[in-house]
Amino acid sequence: MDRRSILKAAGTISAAAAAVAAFPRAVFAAYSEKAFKNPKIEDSLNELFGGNATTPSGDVKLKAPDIAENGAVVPIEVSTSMKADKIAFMVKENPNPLAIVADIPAGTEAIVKTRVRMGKTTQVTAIVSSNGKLYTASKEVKVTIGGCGG
Amino acid sequence: MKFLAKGLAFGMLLASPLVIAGSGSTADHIKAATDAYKQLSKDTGYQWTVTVIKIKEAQKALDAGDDKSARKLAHEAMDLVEATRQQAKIEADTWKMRVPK
Amino acid sequence: MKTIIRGTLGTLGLGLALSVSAGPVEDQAAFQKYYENKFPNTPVMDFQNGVYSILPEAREQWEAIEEFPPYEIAIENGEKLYHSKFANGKSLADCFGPEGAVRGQYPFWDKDRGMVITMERAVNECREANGEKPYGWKKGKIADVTAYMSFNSRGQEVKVEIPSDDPRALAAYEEGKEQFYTKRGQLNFACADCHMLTAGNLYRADTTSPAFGHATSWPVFRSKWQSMGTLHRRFAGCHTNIRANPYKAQGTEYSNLEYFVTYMSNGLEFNGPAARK
Amino acid sequence: MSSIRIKAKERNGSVDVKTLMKHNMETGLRKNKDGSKIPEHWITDVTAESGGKTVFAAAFNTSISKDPYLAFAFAGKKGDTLKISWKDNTGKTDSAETKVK
Repeated sequence: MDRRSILKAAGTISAAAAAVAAFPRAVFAAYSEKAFKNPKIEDSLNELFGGNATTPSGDVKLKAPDIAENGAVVPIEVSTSMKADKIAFMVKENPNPLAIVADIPAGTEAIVKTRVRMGKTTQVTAIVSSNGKLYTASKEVKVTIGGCGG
Repeated sequence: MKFLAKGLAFGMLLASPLVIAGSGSTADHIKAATDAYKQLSKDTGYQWTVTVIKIKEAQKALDAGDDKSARKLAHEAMDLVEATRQQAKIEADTWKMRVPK
Repeated sequence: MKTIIRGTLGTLGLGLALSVSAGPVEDQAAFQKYYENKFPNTPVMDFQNGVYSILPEAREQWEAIEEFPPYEIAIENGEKLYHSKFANGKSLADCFGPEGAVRGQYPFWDKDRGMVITMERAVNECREANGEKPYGWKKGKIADVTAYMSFNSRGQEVKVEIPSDDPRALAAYEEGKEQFYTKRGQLNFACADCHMLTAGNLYRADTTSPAFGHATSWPVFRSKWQSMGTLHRRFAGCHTNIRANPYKAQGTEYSNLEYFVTYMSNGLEFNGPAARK
Repeated sequence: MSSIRIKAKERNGSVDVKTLMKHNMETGLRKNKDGSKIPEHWITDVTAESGGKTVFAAAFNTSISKDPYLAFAFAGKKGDTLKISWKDNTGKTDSAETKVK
């Protein structure tokens, strides 16, 4: 076992120091209140990319189910053959649509997989930032509630 | 249908003469439903969640001083016990025809 | 083939008087045949994957979840619990071997005690025999420990036996069988209604899973629970759904039901723990 | 034990990384039994470093599922060290290291 935990209680000096040590590069995607706690997709995009003009593109691959098995755990995958520097994912009907922003440094492949929550049937959008432009792919994910499993 | 009706009346007679007679205190009616539920569950294993919920509601209404609602709920609980009894009776044999051959 | 089955059922519906004289072996063959006919596109061994064996759309999401399944945390916890020493210096490993890879031995009929022994029961009895308190039956540590044991047992064949020299074993099997086929609760559903006769149909927003393979993959991380749970936890949840008061976990009713359901899946492989909706 | 599980496998010069971070990811929308809101508590930032540089970074909202899962791929080789760290909105952090297989 070579895993080392540096889990510390919040607010202690050591935790703060650890946080700084763990995140040495401010240039990379850092959580921002303005981008994430924002009900308007356009505003979030402005905050993240300094612009919100997007172009739908077949080169943005978005994998998400047509019908979510469980709205609390919806697997998604975004990838592109373009040279991307950032990938973001939006869930339109969520109170704050922006779910994740990922940095793709040189040498890292333009692919991100994660699992997101969605409260109801919604359009979801993948956004790829490439050469200063934003490309998107969208689809609808149906979220059903009720029955034996949900 | 005849069979059902007969079974129902028979069951009610057995389980709760109080309810049939319409006499006795509401607390007695709740107790009758509770006892009937427990006995049936013990005898057959058939037990519905909704019956327990009804009995609880009846007790709650009684505790709140709403005798009329409490009595009505107790009777509804007893009806559910009777429906459960019918299910147990019908299923005692009917389940066999669901087994694939 | 489908029509033959339907025809048979129709005839049976008329003939209440038909006896249920078929033994477990015939039951099992007819049971498995039923599902193979109902879902001709599902390879037999795939039934151990539950509803995902019949639902391609859900299967893709399930496979994405299985890439890094949430039950791995339970397996790690279970590993620690399994090897942690009791007050007397022993551990579960003294009962079940270094890895606890014993899933294929359960459930079994204990002739001496005249009852079905499930793996969960065996774990708790091992603890009690060593002066420890038993775990709760439905979730938490029992699920973690059995997740670890099941994981180490993956691939073991389901081969439940009903010893012919003990009529009580057959009686327990028959009780489990009756439990499976009788309608319960205010909604008046039998296990067989949702998971056999209409398996694969939608109940509100959910597709019901085939009962063939039901017992192979436990314990399970259920998204709805957001935690691990045992088979008996699920039995209880199903009963509550149809508005039947659940029986006690590890009581005779559920243990016999597990005995029957697992016997019906003989020939498949134990593949727990698993992730489910 | 770290809250972070990592699987990193190299194939043709590319390292496939899958990671699961144990965290409740409270949305701030759920309520306690007494009706009070459970405060939001979630991982805001995740960083992956290898060979002294950041190979992947992400920022999360509360809409990422409980026990967040993240998968990505970077250029690397067997035996490389990969360190993944997270930080949540209360300032807590955790990290774990693994060797690429």
